[in-house]
Amino acid sequence: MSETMGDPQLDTVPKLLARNAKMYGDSPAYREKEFGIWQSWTWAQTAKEVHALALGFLTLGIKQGDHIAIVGRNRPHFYWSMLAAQSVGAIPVPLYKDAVADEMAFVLDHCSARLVVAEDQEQVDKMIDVKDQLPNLANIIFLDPRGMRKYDREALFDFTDVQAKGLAKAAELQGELDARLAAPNYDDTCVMLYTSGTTGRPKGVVLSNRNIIETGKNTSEFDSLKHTDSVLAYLPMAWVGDFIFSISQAYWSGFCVACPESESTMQDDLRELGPTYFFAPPRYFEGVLTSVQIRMEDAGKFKQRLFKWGMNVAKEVGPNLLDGKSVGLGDRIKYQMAKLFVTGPLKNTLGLSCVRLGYTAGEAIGPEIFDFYRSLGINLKQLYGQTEASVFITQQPDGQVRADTVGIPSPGVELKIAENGEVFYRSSGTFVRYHKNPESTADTKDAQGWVATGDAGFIEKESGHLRIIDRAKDVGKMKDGSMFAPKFVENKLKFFANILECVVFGNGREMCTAFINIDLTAVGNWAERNNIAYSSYQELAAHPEVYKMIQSHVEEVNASVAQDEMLSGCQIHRFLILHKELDADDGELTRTQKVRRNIIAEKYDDLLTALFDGSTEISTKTEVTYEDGRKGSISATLEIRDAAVFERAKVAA
Amino acid sequence: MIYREAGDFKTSYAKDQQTFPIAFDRWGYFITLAFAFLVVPFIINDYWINAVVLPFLIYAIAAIGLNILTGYCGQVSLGSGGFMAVGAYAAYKLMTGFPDLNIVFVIFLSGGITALVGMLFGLPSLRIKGFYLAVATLAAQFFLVWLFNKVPWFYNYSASGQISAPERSIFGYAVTGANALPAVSYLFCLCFVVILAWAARNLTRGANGRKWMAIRDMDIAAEIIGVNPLKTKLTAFGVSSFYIGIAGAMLFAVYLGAAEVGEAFGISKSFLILFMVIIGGLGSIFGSFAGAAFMVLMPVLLKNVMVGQLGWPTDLAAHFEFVIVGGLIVLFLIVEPHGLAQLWRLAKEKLRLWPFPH
Amino acid sequence: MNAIDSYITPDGRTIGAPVMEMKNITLRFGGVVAIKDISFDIREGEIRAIIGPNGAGKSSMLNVMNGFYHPQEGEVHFRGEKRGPMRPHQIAHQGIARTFQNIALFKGMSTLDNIMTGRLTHMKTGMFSQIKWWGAAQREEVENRELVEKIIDFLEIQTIRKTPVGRLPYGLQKRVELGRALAAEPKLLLLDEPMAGMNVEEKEDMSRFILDVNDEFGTTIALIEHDMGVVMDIADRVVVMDYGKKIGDGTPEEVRTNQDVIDAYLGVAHD
Amino acid sequence: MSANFYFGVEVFLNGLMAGVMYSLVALGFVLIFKASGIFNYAQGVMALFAALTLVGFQNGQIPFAHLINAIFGTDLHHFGWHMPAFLAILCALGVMILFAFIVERYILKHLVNQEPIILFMATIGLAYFMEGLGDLMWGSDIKKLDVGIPQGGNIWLEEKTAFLGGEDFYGFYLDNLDIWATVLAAILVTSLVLFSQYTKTGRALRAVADDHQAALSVGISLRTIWVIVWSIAGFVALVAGIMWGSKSGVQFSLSLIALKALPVLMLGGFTSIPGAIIGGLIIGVGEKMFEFLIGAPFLGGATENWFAYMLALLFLVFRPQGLFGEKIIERV
Repeated sequence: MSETMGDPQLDTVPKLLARNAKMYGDSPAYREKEFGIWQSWTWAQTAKEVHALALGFLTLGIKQGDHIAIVGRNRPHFYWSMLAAQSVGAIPVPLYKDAVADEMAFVLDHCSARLVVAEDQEQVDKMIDVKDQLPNLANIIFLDPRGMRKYDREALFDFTDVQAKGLAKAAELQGELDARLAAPNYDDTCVMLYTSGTTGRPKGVVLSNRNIIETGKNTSEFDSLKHTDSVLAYLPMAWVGDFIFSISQAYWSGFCVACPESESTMQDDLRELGPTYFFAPPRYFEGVLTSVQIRMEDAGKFKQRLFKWGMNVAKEVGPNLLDGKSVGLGDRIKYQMAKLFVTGPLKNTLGLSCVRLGYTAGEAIGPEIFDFYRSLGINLKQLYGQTEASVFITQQPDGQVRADTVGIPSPGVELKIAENGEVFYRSSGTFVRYHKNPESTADTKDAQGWVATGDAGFIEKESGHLRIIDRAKDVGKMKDGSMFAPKFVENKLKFFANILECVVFGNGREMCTAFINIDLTAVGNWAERNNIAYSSYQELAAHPEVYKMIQSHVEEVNASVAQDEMLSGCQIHRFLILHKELDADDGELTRTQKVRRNIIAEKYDDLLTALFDGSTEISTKTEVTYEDGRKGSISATLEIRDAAVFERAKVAA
Repeated sequence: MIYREAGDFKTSYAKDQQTFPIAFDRWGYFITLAFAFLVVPFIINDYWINAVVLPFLIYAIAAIGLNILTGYCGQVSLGSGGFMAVGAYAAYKLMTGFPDLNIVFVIFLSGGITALVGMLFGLPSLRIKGFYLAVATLAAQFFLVWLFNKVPWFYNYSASGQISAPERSIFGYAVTGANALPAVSYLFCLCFVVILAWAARNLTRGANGRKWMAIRDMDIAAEIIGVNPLKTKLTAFGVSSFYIGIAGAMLFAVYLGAAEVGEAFGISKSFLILFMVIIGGLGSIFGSFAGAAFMVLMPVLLKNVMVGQLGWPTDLAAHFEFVIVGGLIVLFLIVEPHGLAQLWRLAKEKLRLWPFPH
Repeated sequence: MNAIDSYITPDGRTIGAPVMEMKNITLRFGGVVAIKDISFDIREGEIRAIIGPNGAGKSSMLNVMNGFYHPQEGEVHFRGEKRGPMRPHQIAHQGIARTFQNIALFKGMSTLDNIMTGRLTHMKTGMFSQIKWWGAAQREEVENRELVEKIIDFLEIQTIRKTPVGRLPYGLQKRVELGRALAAEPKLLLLDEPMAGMNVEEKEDMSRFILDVNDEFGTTIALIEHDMGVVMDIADRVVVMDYGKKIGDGTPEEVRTNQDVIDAYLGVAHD
Repeated sequence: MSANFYFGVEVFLNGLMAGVMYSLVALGFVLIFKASGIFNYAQGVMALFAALTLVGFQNGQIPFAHLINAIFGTDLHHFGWHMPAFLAILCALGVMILFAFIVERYILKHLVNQEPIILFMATIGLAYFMEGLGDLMWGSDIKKLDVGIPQGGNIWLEEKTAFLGGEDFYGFYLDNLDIWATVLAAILVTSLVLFSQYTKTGRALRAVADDHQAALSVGISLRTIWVIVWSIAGFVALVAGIMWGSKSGVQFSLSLIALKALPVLMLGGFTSIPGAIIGGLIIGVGEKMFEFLIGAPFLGGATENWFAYMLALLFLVFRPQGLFGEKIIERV
């Protein structure tokens, strides 16, 4: 791997900021929907804000190498805080804002943060709760003073006050700041991000300037991102993706990062803003598609027919046009009609009409969902990545977009597949180390810089695209020795709008079984239309009609799994519908909504045994945590169903 | 369906508060204006101008005026006819009294005079409300008509008791009198309509308009939050009468050319304007235009159909017109009490949400 | 009259000199006596509650305070000056804003416009600059909009900004009305049964807002309520009325232990 | 005493008689307003319509004759029979009651709990509709109406009073028709008052205005009540129509008596029955006297057109709740 020295002018993010302030001074760098309009900041203004804040940090006595934690929803001020931190040689550490106090305590303690920039009273209170466990935590800065009049201000500062204080001291501190801006080199730390590991405590992934800037450079060029582009930053700031899209790429190509007014208004804000570059996890696209279907069901006959027609035309023609294949004149006309009456307005109401580049990643996306957006004319592509790689491992080039692959290696990335099927990579984005955790650093990254993804997959001969089967450690053997890849089956199940989440078990057993979570919106709507009364998720989940529907889905999946000679053993023989939704607050999902199958297996041990011992129903009692942190428990009696399984596809002799 | 709003976002309150926040509407508006100014004058013929376009423009002004009073400030008035008469007679006296006075000033002055009269009759509105006020405005109607009938000074002692507009011109083009070219009088009216509509929009979009609407929606609460009821109502009466007066002046000077107060500005006129406002939509400038267009076009169509096509005697057609107008009013109030403007709004909402029903 | 001294509340806010003093107010409707010789004061920065059973004359008292009713006897002093004969709208200009027991929003307008009406006492541009709009009028509009948006943000009603208030649920309407009153940046804010007809959560929200208003903007607040519970938690001092007479006045603790008050609330027969 | 004084008295008497008619029409308004909160602008046109219908029946006209002729080129006009007055009146009454049903069924039912102003507008629309319909059915030419009420000056009264006021005074000239009208109107007014005061239905009528429950409690549905009041209003209109019609022929101007009644209502209050009566008399006398004393001599006459309104207006400015309305205490 080439140890290039970065351009000394552009080897840190603050330097990129300086460049943008010069090159794109008057074009927007940040927008935020606040007070009813889109407040905007140009690159020049951003540079000023960051400069003031950096000086402010100096007045608080931040040293080089200190860690500065950032807790809150996506807001320009927090991105500035990260830049300001880097400007004074400190290391920004964005945290998940909905983490509970002790989760935060762990992280803050682990990185021994000196300073926390928090959003509002809610976050500040968390900090205050755990402050005494954190000797290093000196100060807290907050954005929204609401309700904190009576708080002790000695270690608690208002964001704007800090900036003001900094500017006031500008004269004596400027020299220091310049020195710190000049100091860092290409391989110094740029940011530290905590991975919500699917098992155990989160790990702090240290990413260097090289990682971030090379990645920003390569990928921006790969998709030719420009400073005229814009993106809506709505995904957790602690997640590497947001850092790459909203800092690395944004600063490299100088495009505009816009923040929604609040989580609840994201959809409306998206519609108003109409970004040109959009990332969302498959969950999001599923959710939107479901809501589209639900809303269309209330439409009049004519509209419904028109909609069907338009979508069909789009399905036939749209993808080909996107992939630049040749399309007949008649089809083109039909497509334009469909665009005028259906797809155009639909895209518009979804806020996607300006999107020229869309990415999804994190999990497999259902083919029909993927095709739906492609046929709308949205250039939606898949990428495969992880925090340790500064996101990008593989991505799909225009014209080679498919639902079932994750594309070719990103620029500057090498791939290799171990004999057990695990995917390894090596790239300029490869992380430096896990913070204070040399051993796990060692067993993830070997001496040559190869990193284990923990995923099993293979590279297609003809196309050179990577295909992911499952988490490597989850891939196991069944009693009869055939391959067991739960994720593979779970994904197929989750492609049904009615199924929100599911967990398949069967490693080392003679058959596969599954827990299933229904999607309350989709199934609830279905229940309304078939006037099935229900008062709670639990009641709906237990309804025989629902069971019937889910069973049909399961059997469909079994049929398709049966076709795959490698994995046909993974058909689901027995399943049950869980009485509660799997929830990150109960530790069943990661903060990025990935299932923690081991934890679930332990927690629902009784259900699991019931699934395998052939009993037809099982009563159980479960701990739950509510938003406000209170604990409670729900008990239920769950029905267990057998699903039809199919002949293994004979390999033609 | 036709709307593409994604990316059409607002970065300042000025932009957020503009009259047509949606780019698509904005363009529609500009195109309409351009069409009205640059195309219509060359394609339109005398029949259309006299039968439809001029009355439409002039009544639109009157409707805006009444809408300001009734739709925005909630004070029902049945005296519009009388106030139009004031405008007309003021214009007549000014034109005959000061032959050199530019017609534009004449018309604005007539509006001003009407405004004063309107405020005078608006005074009782502080004490009397609702129907009582509505009926009280009839007093203005009858008194004014009687006044212009009985006091010869107003019609310069002419034997017929009629008033007729002498010729006046701007930039050498006659806009009143016999030699006025239809296209010219059209453009003349159009300018007034555009300016006045724009002014009305500005008066109703900000502090001033909110005072009116506060009085309309709940006068007591309005007073308690600091709105001076008398002042507010009087401004409403004043502005409203100003518009109606101008409409009256133009109806007489530009459109009719000669008028007799009884039949030109009788109570039926008051109702006509009121119908326009109701059918068009209370509290909407667009509604005023829609209502005016509706009430002007419908009789023309009916006449064309019944007399022109079916060859019925005109009196029969006239009776039918009454039946249909009356019927439509009732129907409208039952189906959509908020008038065409509301229908328009709903349609627009549908288009913006397309393909979704809601 | 000890107009100079000030006191400190348990939670450490300084309460200043009286903003409003009611002196021997008596109000009659025809023969009916609604208020009988009542005196009390409201001090800078405090939350002052007037409580009493239904029909005690609380609303009438509020109406006297904001000049909607004119008492036959007694004086109202506001910020040190005796109030002469004034119309309610003049009093609003002096800096007294209020909300209403049964919501008095302007049904035909959006949330934003309703709150903007609260700014009317501060908006000065004349009719002609209004007609011109560009320039003074627009500038004024924007300046006031900025302030109103802060209030909208404060009351957490961003999502209903452009909704006609008629369509809003009761609780939200109450909030919008509070917003309208706040927009006037009043020296004295009168709340007429702010929690009437609310469920428990809504009551909690509303009390939080009232406390925050007093805390953030240092607004002096006088509120009337018929159920004691909520008031006792948020009020600094309480006046208790019954049958048009003042039967108690003091801190919640003092009032709670006052025998007359207890009787009034237990409905002991009046002689 | 000078003759002028007696002329004045004569004018006064005429004023009183006109006033009674006003009260009658005003009563029609008040009943509907109290019962349904509707300000029925169509009242006057109803009178016109009723009169037209009456004449139509009497002369055996064919309804819509013109229309039919216009469409089918036929030449129909009359059935060729004459109907006795009382029968014609009954038929006309029937039509008005039918009309009441139609109004309730097709208009009011759909407009319940709309703002008053909307309902008011609706009745204006209704007025236009009926005016057109009446003309369509019976033609718009001025018709003579004679239901056998004696006309012309009352000789007896004239002779008996001739001795007053010296040689240039020939005694009071009062038209028999007016006298009859006054008597009938007076009877009708009293009976209406009695009806609304002393019958269950009547009380219900007065109740609904302020409280629908009250009405229902008497066991009468709101819709029935509406039909009833509109029928009554129709009846009142018919009587008024007969009087005015017999006097000055059945023609459009007849519908203007509604406009006469409005100031009466402002004066008396929209909801007060005695108000309507007293108001009517005041206006009747007032406008006649004003015309006699000031209008004709100094203002060029025809002051009746507006005097009533001005009077009412000035009056209201000083007493907004009208003659008999009680003082409004505004609450918030």
